[in-house]
Amino acid sequence: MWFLEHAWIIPFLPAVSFVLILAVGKRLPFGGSEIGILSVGTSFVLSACTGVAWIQHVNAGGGGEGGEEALGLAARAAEEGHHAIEPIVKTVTWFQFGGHEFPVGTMIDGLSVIMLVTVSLVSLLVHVYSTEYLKGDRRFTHYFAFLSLFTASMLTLVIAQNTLMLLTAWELVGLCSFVLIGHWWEDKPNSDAALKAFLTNRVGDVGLIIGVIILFFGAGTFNIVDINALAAEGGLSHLILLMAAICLTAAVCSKSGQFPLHTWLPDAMAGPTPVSALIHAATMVVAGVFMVARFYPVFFEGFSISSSSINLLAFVGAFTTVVGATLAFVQKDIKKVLAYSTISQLGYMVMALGVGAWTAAIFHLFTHAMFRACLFLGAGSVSHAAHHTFDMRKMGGLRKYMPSTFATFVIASLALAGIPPLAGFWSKDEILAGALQGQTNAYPAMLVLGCMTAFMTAAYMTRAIWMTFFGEYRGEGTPHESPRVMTVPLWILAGAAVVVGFFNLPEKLAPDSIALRFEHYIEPTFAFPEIEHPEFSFLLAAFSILLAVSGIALAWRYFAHNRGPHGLTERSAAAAWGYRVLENKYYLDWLYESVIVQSIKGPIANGVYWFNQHVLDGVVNGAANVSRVTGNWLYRSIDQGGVDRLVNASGAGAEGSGQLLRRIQTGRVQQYAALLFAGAAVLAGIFIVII
Amino acid sequence: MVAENIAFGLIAAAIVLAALRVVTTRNIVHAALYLIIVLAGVAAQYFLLGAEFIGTAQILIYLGAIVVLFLFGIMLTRAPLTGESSLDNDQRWLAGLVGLLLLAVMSYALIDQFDDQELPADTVQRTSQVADSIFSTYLVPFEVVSVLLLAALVGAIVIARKD
Amino acid sequence: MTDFLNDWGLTLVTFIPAVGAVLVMAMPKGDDLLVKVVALAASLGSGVMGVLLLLDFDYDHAGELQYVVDKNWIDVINSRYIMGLDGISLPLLALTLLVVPLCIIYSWNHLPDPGKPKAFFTLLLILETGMVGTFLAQDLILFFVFFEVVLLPMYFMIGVWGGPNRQYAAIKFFLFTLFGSALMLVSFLALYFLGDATFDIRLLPEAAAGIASTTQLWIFGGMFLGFGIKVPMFPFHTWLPDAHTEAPTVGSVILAAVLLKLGAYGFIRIAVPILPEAAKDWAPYIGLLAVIGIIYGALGCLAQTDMKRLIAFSSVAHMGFVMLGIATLTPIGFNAAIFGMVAHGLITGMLFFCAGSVKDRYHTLEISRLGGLLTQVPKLGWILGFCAMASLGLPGLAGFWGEFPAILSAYSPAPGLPVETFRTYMVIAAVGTVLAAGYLLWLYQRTTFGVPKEEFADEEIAQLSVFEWVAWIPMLVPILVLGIYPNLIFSVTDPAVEKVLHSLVGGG
Amino acid sequence: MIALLAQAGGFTAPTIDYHAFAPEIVLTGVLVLVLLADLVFERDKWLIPSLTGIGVLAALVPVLTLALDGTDRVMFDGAYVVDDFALVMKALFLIAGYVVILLSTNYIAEGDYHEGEYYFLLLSSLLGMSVMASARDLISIFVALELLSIPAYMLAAWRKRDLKGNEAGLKYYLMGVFASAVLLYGMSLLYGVTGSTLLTEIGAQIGAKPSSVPFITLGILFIIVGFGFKVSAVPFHTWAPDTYEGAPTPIASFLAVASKAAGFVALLSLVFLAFPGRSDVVEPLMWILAAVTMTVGNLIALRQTNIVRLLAYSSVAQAGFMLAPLAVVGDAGQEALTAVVVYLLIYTAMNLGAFAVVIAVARRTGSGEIDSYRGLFQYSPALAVLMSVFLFALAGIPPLAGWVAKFVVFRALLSAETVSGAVLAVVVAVNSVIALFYYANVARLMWFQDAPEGETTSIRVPFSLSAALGIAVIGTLVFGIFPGLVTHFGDVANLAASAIP
Amino acid sequence: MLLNQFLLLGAVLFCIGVYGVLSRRNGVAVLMSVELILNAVSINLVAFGAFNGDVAGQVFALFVITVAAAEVGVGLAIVLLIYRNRRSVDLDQADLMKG
Repeated sequence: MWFLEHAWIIPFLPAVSFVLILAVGKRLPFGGSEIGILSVGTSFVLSACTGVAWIQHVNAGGGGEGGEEALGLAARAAEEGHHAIEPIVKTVTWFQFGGHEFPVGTMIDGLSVIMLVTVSLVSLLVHVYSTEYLKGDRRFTHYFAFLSLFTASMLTLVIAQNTLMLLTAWELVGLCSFVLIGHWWEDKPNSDAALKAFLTNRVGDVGLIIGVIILFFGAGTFNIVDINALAAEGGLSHLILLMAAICLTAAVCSKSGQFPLHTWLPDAMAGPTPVSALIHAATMVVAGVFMVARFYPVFFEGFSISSSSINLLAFVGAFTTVVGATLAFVQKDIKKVLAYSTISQLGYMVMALGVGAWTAAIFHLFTHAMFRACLFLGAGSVSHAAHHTFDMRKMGGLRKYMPSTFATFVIASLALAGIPPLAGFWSKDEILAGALQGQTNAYPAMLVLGCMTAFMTAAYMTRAIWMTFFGEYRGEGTPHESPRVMTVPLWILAGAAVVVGFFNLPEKLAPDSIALRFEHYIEPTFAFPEIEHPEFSFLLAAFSILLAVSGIALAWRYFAHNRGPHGLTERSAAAAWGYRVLENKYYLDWLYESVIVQSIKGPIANGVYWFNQHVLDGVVNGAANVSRVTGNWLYRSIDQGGVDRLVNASGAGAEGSGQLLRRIQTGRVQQYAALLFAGAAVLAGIFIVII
Repeated sequence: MVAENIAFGLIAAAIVLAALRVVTTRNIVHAALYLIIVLAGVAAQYFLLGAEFIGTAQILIYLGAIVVLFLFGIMLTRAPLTGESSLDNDQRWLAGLVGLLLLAVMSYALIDQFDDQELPADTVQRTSQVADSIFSTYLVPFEVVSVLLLAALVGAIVIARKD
Repeated sequence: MTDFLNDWGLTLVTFIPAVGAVLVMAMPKGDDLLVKVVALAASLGSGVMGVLLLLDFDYDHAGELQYVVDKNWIDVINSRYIMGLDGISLPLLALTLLVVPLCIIYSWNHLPDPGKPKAFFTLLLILETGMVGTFLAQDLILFFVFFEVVLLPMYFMIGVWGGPNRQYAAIKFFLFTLFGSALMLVSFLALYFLGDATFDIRLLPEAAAGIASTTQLWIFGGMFLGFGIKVPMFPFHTWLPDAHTEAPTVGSVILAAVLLKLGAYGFIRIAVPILPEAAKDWAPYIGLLAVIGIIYGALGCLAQTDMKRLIAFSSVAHMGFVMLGIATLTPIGFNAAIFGMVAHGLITGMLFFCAGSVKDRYHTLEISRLGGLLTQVPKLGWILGFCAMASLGLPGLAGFWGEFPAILSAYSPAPGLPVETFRTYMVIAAVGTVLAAGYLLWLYQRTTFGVPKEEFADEEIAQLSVFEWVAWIPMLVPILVLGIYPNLIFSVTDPAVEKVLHSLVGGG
Repeated sequence: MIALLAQAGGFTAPTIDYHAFAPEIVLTGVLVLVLLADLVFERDKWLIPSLTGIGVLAALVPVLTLALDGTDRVMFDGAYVVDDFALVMKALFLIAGYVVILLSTNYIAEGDYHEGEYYFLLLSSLLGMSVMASARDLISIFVALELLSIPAYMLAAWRKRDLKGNEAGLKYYLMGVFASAVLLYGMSLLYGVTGSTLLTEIGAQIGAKPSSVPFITLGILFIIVGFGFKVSAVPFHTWAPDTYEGAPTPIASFLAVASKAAGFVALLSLVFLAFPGRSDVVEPLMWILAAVTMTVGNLIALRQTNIVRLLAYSSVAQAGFMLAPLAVVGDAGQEALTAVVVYLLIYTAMNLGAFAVVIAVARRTGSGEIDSYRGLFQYSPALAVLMSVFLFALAGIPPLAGWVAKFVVFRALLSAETVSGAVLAVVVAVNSVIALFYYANVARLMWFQDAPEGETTSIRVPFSLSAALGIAVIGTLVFGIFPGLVTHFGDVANLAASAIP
Repeated sequence: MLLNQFLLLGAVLFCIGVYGVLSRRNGVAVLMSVELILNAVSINLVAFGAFNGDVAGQVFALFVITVAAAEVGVGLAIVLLIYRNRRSVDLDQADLMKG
């Protein structure tokens, strides 16, 4: 219980570490990394303890001290016959408005606990890994400081008790990603990427801010538990929930790299590879998924997930999985392959949430964190070996030089591809099952898209592995295996990728005592919608395995044995076109950019030039350019031209009339006298006539 | 009564004509001479109104002092004695317009107010009454004027003298 | 102690700087150090007084005016010397008392051309008296006088110690403000005659209740112009970029930190409480101008090529949030506005400090010529980044608590205001936060990231001096502390805001 | 002598309250003394100004004792009244006169002018003003007006060898004579229609007449035109800039301040005592005069290049501000009177100050061009600060006294609660912004521009000039910060009390 | 006798004087015209005095005459001063200061 009530310590430690590293890091023998590892390590231990405590708490049936705030609602829920286990809430006063006090505090439930564990574990491994990877970097200390802050922010996010706190942490995560992506800011592309990441996220944040506001006025509180309870009970109108859900979806799109705001994510590869691992596996991008899970009653009711067969969330997720997967095919940069793969997998999670498969989504989040981190760190290890390049065309044959990296990378890839019994299989299968069964209706479109992705995932990962590890080495120098401090985390993660899938074995395959443990402990029972849990389907499982295997096989044939439609792009115009479309990321960036920019920038020739030169530029750049151009125009013509000129003109007008009036003063006294007498006469005339 | 009216008419006509010559003649000395006629005429009108002390003062001060002053002034400034147009400036039309406008306004007001009201028959006021008044009710202005004359005297000397 | 503070506290805190100004003027000519010491001592003296007041303040009754002084001043028109401190004034008083000494410290070795410390510090101290007095005055005429007192010192500060285009900027600043305040004065007088022949801000809400509603609208209009120009609201903002750009660093800091607050404070303290009904009629238009200001200011920023001018334009946008909060006429909005004022004061003040230090080192603020600040003066780069983040409203830093609650309040404005309109404003304002991030980060990227431009690449650029640190840390710390624990301000302002808005909505 | 005359006939000698006349008697005595001293002590140049200054201060003593005494003294059936209004104005004239003497001391001594006569004439003019403050009938007003004007005509021409000086005197003299002719004609009309020269009597009579009498309208109008010249209201202001420029600067300040104030004193007595029932004429007339005066004055001032001319036009505009309350005299009553008196008091302080700086600066630059103020702040910061104080006071920026003046005007205009009053208030507001342009322009030159080459040493200011500056700046600051002091004077100055003899 | 005949005489004289002061360029001639105006006023005053049966009119006129004498003296002094410096009494030439 102690751990559950003092969860604030978990994010607090890395936060302190941030300050400490900044303050004294440079003077320490390991440049501050030791503080970071120590604090995050402690956080991990505490998270694990919290997890254990939570399991005990659930086993005890939610007894003991309940959350102080949710008591009233709990009582109501109890009356309705639920066996609800309330979140553990601890708060202190933060600020007050209009006479009401608003608290800040922690809220611990299954979701928080699993996130705490995931985040702190991945972060710890990334910390350790980074000590070698970033060795000798000139901003080594700063790097670790912000790594700590990043972790602290994400840990805060997952235990946030209210929406404001969530918003705060959400933005801090964005800030840290900005700093870390732009770590090597001497090069403009890196700082561009950082800017793009931050600004895109900011766009989504508008959705979050408005969503939070709508929920605040709808529910009258920032308290997440209360909001959820009200939403689940039907205490909020459907319109409010729908609006809130749409706004929050926008936030998810930007943070979790969902279509159409995903374009920042591949660019974010400009940061150091461990940072990419952290961003993609555990912290930044899953924040969106976490947020949906956190406000699930809002989405569930708002999008009518229980009764529809398609909805915004599910569609965005499903569409993103396919988009990500197809784009992953054409990348030449190994990190970009992984980045698009992440987008695709995040799409899975969002889709799962959209079809009502809450547990599947979180489970996939959890398993995905393990093999994704492993893949990224593996890629880092590869690049470490291959002269700091990520271009797969300059790799090849690395299998021989770096066996550990190879092995872990393959394990993680298989997990990702969904080969049983690795972790990815279980979670992915659950998602597909969720789509198949849906709530009252099935989600057929989601199922089809999900299956397509399952096939493609297997295929592109095979391609990546082939290009990297097989064939002949195409790069410079002699590659070498990375040191222990990098491979150990790889092995840990690979191990996790193997085993974590068993945490939520289907009831059909396992005894009750170990089946669906994840669902049992993690899925909230308090203030949570009634969800239909998908049944495990052997048919579907078999089909998905078939898809994965055939994907691997076909890709293998194509690359390793050089069979299949090679040179298709040369021979078929349609295929060439298709390839180009993919290579240009569906022309999405171009769409934002040049359509708007061209309309302002003018001649078509210019536009064609832009088409050629800037197809790869991002949506944010486009919008930014529009803003800049508009700003320029506003500033030059309206601000400096209009308002100002008016003011200046009135001044000039006054001076001009002054100049005119000066002519009265001719200097000749008799004209003055004439003015005096005439003035008297005219005034007298007027007054005598009028009065 | 008729006699008085005839006298008034004659004197008034003389005053107006002389006054017009004062402001139109091309010879400055002539102007001064016409001014004498005007001033004397005005003095005569004062007598007609029964204001004998004022009439006397008018003759003494104006004719005796001021006109002489003017003549000295004319000589000291060596104004050309022969007639020429340079006595006038180029805003005669404006001047005439302003004068006529003023006249119109003033006469309208005067006629509107007093129409054909008669002066009382006996308008004579003794000099002693004036004197009593000056030394009682109007003592302050009297004293002030004495300082005024002193100041004007001292100042005019300083201004006019060569140094 | 309490008795002493009750009787003399507010008077002393206001006039110690004025006495200091006289002393500075009386100092012998050549002794610059003595001048600086006296100036600093005076502003610190006022600051100490302020700390005593803050310590002694009864926080349980923050809604009530405390330390009230009420003495005869101009009997004929029943205008009195009334000073008082409540939860609305308190944060702004503290802000002023904090900023001025820091400005003096910053100027210690940084005195802008053409030097002349005596005149400079005299003006600075007079400025402080005016600013402090404005926040404390509880009588319209007294308020007006203090409100105007700040005008001249600022005018000279811009005009004498400013940039190349300083003369134009100074006169523009002056004329705009004077125009507004002339109409404001007419409004005050109209209140006096139509109300109860009093200028007492405490009594006026009741006294003005009987004024015909159309007349109220006109009176409010006069005040709107007076305060709106000072804020500055779109479209009266054009004096601001010029003034900010041309003013010396310290001038910009004070302008941003305190002067702009006078207008918004006027709305909160005077215009809205006294004429609540007129305020309701005006509110949608104020809100509209506020959101236009937010977007317009942001777009204006994107067009700038000069770092300081960019920061100046950002003030237009930020004050837009403040005004949006006020326009909602809700406690949340007002709290947000006050917090926003303090936050903007600290943050933008700091940004101007940074700009000033950049200018000292590179002798230019042309963004295209800058770059790689982080490599040459890393600490300055970090601080600039910190302030930029705070300025764009990052949660956890002070800027957020001015911005977010303002947006929040627009969702549900006071009863009687058009809800749909305000919700539209809310969305627009929220979009404004993106633009804010855009221009600030773009600025940050171009000035601090990358490598230094060729012309400065080989130059030895000085690191931050002790004076800069001493002047900045007291501003940086509150940005963080207030961001983490906003209740420091909200708990003080909230009761006072409730009281002010009582006549309007009765809370909620 | 009076006793002798009294024995001569049925003459009853008037009772004379010598205490009430004490200020004038002292002034007359000093005046004679100065004239004599000039004859006797030709060597001791310092003597005359000191004597004059002390004499003026001595005349203040009875003003104070009378004020302490407190009772209104009415003499000659109400033709001459010493009440609080009169005392406040007398004090104003005497102090302004004293400051002008301080300003003159070095100017006249160094210019080798006729010193004794200069001070003699100055004192004569002051005596006329002092009488004017108490004069309550047409004859007294006329004579006092001439006493204060005629010496001033000559003083304006005091720089005898200077063509501009001559021209200044000539213009002032001619315009003055014309104006007093118009004034006299107006007075004769009012006397004719009422049969009395007493203001209160005239007021009672014409107030009782039906509302529209062209004759009375004409009389009132001519009188106001006559004083319009004195206070330099547009279109009767034309002499002011030329005269100020050509006259010795101390005299320019004397004309701008004391002479203008004297015009206002007479105007106030007339408006409040003789025309109270005729606000149908006075109000629209004053409205037009005020609006036109302030606007034209300000607009022309924008284009001036000579500092004295600038101040001249500024004082024209200021006269417009002062006339404004009279445009609502019917509704505002005492408020309007207070406003004008307060404005006059404050205007005296700040305008004298500005002229004092002009004199001080001209000692170095020898030029009246505004351009010669360039960079003054750099080589003579104290003078620049003082000049800024006075200019911004004139512009009405708190806490300098000018705001109080503007404020009372606003108050009077709005207290009438009429549309015309409100509109005029807006006109005043707009004009104060226009005015700021040229005041600030001078400040801009002094502060923001570089000094001409070689100007490094600060300007030495002689003691008497410093004293004048000190008095002016203290007045400007104190009145601004403690407006109660000055509004108090405005309030006690009540013409209604003496309306009942 | 009618009151108005004197008053109108005064008015005419006044206006002739005004014409004179506006149209004469010779300084001395202008001063003469001024005398016309002042005499007009005096006629008015005396006539009103007679009309009202009051001595004040005459007293007023007396003061006017006295003051007029002083004014003329001063005026001539100034004209003389100008003549001495300029060798001319042409008022049109006295326009050094304007604007």
